[in-house]
Amino acid sequence: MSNRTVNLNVPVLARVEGEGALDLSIANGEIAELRLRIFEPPRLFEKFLEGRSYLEVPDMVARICGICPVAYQISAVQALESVLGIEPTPWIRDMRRLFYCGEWIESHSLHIHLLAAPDFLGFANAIDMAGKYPDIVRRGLKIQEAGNAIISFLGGRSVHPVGVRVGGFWHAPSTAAAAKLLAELEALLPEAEALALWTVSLPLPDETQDFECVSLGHAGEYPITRGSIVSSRGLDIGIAEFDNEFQESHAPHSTALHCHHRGQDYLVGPLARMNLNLDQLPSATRKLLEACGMRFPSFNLFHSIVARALEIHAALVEAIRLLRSYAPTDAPYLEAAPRAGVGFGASEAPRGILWHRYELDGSGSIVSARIVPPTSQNQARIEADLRASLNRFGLDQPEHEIRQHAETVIRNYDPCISCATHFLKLNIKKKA
Amino acid sequence: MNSPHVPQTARIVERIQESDDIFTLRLRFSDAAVQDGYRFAPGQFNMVYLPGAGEVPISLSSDPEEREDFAHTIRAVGRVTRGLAALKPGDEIGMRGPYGRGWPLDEAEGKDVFIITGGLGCAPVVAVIHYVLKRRERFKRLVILQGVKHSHDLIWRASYERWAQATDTQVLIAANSTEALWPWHVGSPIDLVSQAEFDPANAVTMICGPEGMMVAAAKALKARGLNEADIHVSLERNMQCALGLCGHCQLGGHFVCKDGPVFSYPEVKVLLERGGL
Amino acid sequence: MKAQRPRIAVHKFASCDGCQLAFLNAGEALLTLAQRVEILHFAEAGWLDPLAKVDIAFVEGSISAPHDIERIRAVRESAKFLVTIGACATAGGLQALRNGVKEAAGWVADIYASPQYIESLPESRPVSAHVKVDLEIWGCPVTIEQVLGATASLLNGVTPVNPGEPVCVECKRRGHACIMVTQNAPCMGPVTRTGCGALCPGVGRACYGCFGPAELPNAVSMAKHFEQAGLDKREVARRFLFITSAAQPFADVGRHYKENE
Amino acid sequence: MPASRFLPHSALQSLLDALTARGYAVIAPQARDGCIVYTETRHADELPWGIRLEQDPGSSRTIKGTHRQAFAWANGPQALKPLVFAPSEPLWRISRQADGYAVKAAETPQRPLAVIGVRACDLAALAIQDRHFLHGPYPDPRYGARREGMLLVAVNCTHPASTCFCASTGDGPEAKTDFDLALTELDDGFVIEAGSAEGEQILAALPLQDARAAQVEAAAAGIRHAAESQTRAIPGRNLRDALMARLEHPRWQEVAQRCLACGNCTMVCPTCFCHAETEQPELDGSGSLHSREWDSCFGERHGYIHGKQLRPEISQRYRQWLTHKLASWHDQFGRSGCVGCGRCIAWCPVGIDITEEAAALLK
Ligand SMILES: Cc1cc2nc3c(=O)[nH]c(=O)nc-3n(C[C@H](O)[C@H](O)[C@H](O)COP(=O)(O)OP(=O)(O)OC[C@H]3O[C@@H](n4cnc5c(N)ncnc54)[C@H](O)[C@@H]3O)c2cc1C
Ligand code: SF4
Ligand code: SF4
Ligand code: SF4
Repeated sequence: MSNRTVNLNVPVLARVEGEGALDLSIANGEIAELRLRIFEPPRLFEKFLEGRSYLEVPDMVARICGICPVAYQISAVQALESVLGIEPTPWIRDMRRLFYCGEWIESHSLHIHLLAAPDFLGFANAIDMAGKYPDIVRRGLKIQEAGNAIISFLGGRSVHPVGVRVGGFWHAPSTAAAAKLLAELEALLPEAEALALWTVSLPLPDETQDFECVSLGHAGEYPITRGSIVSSRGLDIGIAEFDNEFQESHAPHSTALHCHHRGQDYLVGPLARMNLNLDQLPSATRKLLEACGMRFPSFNLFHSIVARALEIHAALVEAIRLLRSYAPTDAPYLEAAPRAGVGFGASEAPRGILWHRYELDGSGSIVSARIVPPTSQNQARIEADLRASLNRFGLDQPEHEIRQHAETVIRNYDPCISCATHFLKLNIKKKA
Repeated sequence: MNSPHVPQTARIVERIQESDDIFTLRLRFSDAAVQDGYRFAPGQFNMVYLPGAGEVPISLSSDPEEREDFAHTIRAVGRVTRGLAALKPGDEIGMRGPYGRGWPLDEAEGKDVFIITGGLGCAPVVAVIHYVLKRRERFKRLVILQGVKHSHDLIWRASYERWAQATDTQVLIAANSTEALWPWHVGSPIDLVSQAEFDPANAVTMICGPEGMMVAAAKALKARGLNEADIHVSLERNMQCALGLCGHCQLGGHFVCKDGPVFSYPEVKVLLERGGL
Repeated sequence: MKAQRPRIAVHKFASCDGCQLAFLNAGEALLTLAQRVEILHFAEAGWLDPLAKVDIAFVEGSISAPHDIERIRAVRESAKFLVTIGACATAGGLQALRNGVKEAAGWVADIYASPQYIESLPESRPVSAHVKVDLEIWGCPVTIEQVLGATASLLNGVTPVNPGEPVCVECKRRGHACIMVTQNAPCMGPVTRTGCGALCPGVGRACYGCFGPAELPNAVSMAKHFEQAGLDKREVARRFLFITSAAQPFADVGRHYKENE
Repeated sequence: MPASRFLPHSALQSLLDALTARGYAVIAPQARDGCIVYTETRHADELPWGIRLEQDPGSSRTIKGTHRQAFAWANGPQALKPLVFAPSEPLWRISRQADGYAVKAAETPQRPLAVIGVRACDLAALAIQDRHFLHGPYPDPRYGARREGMLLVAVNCTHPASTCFCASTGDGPEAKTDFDLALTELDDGFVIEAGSAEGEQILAALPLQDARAAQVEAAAAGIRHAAESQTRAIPGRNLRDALMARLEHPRWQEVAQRCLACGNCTMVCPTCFCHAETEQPELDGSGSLHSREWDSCFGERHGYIHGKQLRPEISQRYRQWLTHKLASWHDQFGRSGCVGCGRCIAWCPVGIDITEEAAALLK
């Protein structure tokens, strides 16, 4: 092993959402410093929320992230409804699940095809990849579009949808629109199956590590819009207890906060969900999983891409089920008089648990808001993974290969930096 | 068949750069039958269509009796006209027309013709100058009065100098500000109306330029004893359809595209004097 | 042949990434675009060459950190035609809600354990506050049609159109019931720029102005009307100070109501 | 004069069926989203039975009435205009060829429509639009295609809104010409008459009763009452000279303080015809689509010429709207452009009232 010194600096990480950088220095054959540096300027969302009406929250928090606005809206409305004492009707619950399925399909397909797969097949980007695999990329874009179509069905548009409100949806789409969407989705199901099988065929690195998986869990359904917080190490708590178990801290090199579970890094996102909720997958997806010949739980992070593809399939199956029984309602939302209180909301964003807490005053104004996005939960895990995988990969490898491998590891988590860099209101003692 | 509703394709046969931003396109309809049947009068216009950009109203600038082709003289000012400026001979564009009411050239026969233009090279009136010069025997005196903001805005300067030499022709040019060695008037073109040599009892005036200038010119002409009905102006309004349907070119009760663009002054006097309509 | 294709770049500043999705969500059109142009920089999609000379640079995000200023100047220098996409780049975005707020200066320092590492300007400003912009596409987010439509025009050698008509006109074309008239809802449609397809009235809710001010917005009359419709001054201020709070006509009226509550 | 006939409410479906049988798509009013919309309708029970409309400047509310009539309201935001003059439609597509371009006109769908519930004001407006789109030097083929097959079932207005003033413009509340069938609604059905040969043929297919004298009188009284109960009026049938003499009136500035320049008044006006054309190039460079869409004199395109906005101020745009509608319309069409439907009053978000503005200007 050489004793060379390598200072690797990736100033802008490509194919991730938002702006992050990687600083890595290797001295005497060891990693001396490794930082996933998130330098997107903070956008101070929680502060802006203060003093606004609870009705404005869904439109505001959507703007934290263009890739998973649905997750922000659903976690927020849940938290606010719990303060107001609104219990969503089955129609509203079903439509939220449908809406959310759209975001999973869109975000996962975008990640698989436009961000991650080029790594495994040796391309710099999806357009180059389309040169050799046009049908694969086309299929991916089509699936992504279908996800967007589901979101638009209820939300009017797929980025910052306008259809959601605290208490439900602003309107119930027509039966005709539902029928049209259903036909599109049904035609896509075989494509989603083929996609899952294709991800299994990719040359994924073999890299098993030991870590805790955390996700929501809900009896009787694969967790999307709700659930308690469960983990592969036996955790099972209500979402209001999040702070008892998880701690956020500010790493100086980052505008995002890091979140630990009792001092340890942990994983959220598709692989964690899949590992923890296998028995809740729709039966068609379980069959597909068998056909894939893959075994979950898996602690090889690179299996995330397979988990994503399986979740696309599961979400499609769910969306089809919900649309088959779709009927418009006269009461797409419920209203309640504002009252003071604190509420929590958590849902499974495509990248993992998205946790919200709001305090309202008696007039329905936001007193304080706190949002913990999946990326800050995964950030410690990414750094730990990088250390382990780079050591295993070989620190004496050529610099560009180390860099490529490091980026592949990071991208595999689908970190969303836009999500990570909003303002988090914390009581942190400043170091003198 | 030439439909007023759908463009015909026409091919550029020649492109002439007249000044920095003014160019002439000579065009021929791609369909020979359409070209054969195409008739227009000076002062009429086409909707010139740059595919992918849109249509703009542009006057015909060629002689109506040249049947092989027709021409537009265009100033590149915005989206469509800049796009048109980039075209080369051989390129095809779309064309609908001709539309509107042209200059009263029949009425002008046997009379003095007084042409007043303001602003940068008003193509439709230049076409009339050519028309009259080519048929000199049918008209009496020709007076050309051109006003520009700055002397370097005067295009076709050589032409004006040449026209000034022609018999029974008077050329009067004014610029508000000038470079050195400007042989003509410094100031407003309206000042020069008093110097024009024509017979107010037997003359037709054609004016094209900014609306304020046209109003001022009409006043000065009346002061010279010209009958208002012998003053004709060409107006400009936004035009989307040129068929009198889209409503954008309305001025009072007129649709400039079909009732004009050439109006006799009494028809529009009140509206022009008011402004902001 | 390849060298003749127009070159484009997509840059990102402070934003949610949602406007870049106009490209990434475009489906088949993304592949079409990639055939017609050469993409030189688009970090999220895998191209990294931020200083490359390009024909068209698309810019998402507002200028809100010190290093952004240098970067946007470099983008301007490298691009023949600079297009801002979205409310952040065009009007400072939602994050411009911190502009002009006295306490905002302390927010970062109060909360981050190591604020010295957080680089942030006191105000979030549009790209046009720092460099010349050739075309501003409004919207939060911009639509695929807007961005690819403008791109198609530019590839055709023509400046894109940039409609400034109010949402109302499109709302009526689509035959939606006006919720201001039928429900007394505080709809921003009359003073908001079109482009979204009148989405909010289409789902029965008031427009919240995410496409920014229309061409000739009478924000003063709109605000007075909201008051008559029962909103208090704070609520009126919040209608204008939301997604495009830094756009002048909205900022003026919004601040006026905020200060006079 | 043929004896009046009566169509009981219970037999209204037979009218829809008769129209469908003759190949028409039936358009009728329905109560939706808090207003009345004209939309494809198969069953008579989809009509706004028992619904009333309360309209005031800037306000329109549907309310459940105590009666059981289907047409006990005045009008919704749109009626005939979008059916003949499409809010947006393609005109042609141009495609790039090996050596130039080929242009192809867009097809106009030609599905004959039968519209039930046309008001007298809307018939008057349709006559104006017909004249504009069909009787000028360049008849519009798209409007023409939609208009040609259209069958009009008028319903005389018996429940005008507070915003209505058709009596003062002379256009309502009774439909006098240009309809195929005309109905006047009573508590249990309609007095019905035909206005065309086709209308007669349809009548022959319906299970009609002879109208009793009392029914005929009640129908006439309903219409009379509708005229008498109107509280608004336009101050004169021809305001051309009066308004053109007041182009500098301070009222233009005053109304501009309130007017949002939103264009709603022009969009709902059944006689406004302005439209703009747009061009959408294909991304792959293969060609381009040329379309048209409703536009308004309150919009920026209307008064734009290169480098200049002819009407940069809201006061000038409002003046264009009002003077066109009430003054220069007389030059173009020999009558006022206002048929008294009151839509621009109800659907103006800030409730600007054309009758009030006209009166103020005349002062
Ligand atoms: C009857 C008539 C005859 C004309 N003849 C000539 C001529 O011979 N030569 C010449 O150079 N110019 C002429 N013009 C002016 C010419 O039409 C405008 O310069 C041109 O429309 C500008 O279009 P643009 O897209 O380049 O400009 P932009 O400023 O980018 O305009 C955008 C759009 O606005 C509309 N528009 C802008 N200006 C005008 C205008 N003046 N009239 C109507 N619509 C407008 C068009 O739809 C145009 O595409 C004439 C105008 C009229 C009304
Ligand atoms: S807020 Fe207004 S501009 Fe934005 S989507 Fe809604 S209607 Fe459109
Ligand atoms: S000019 Fe205005 S008032 Fe007249 S038809 Fe056009 S939109 Fe209507
Ligand atoms: S009068 Fe009313 S409806 Fe018309 S533009 Fe003004 S505010 Fe809008």
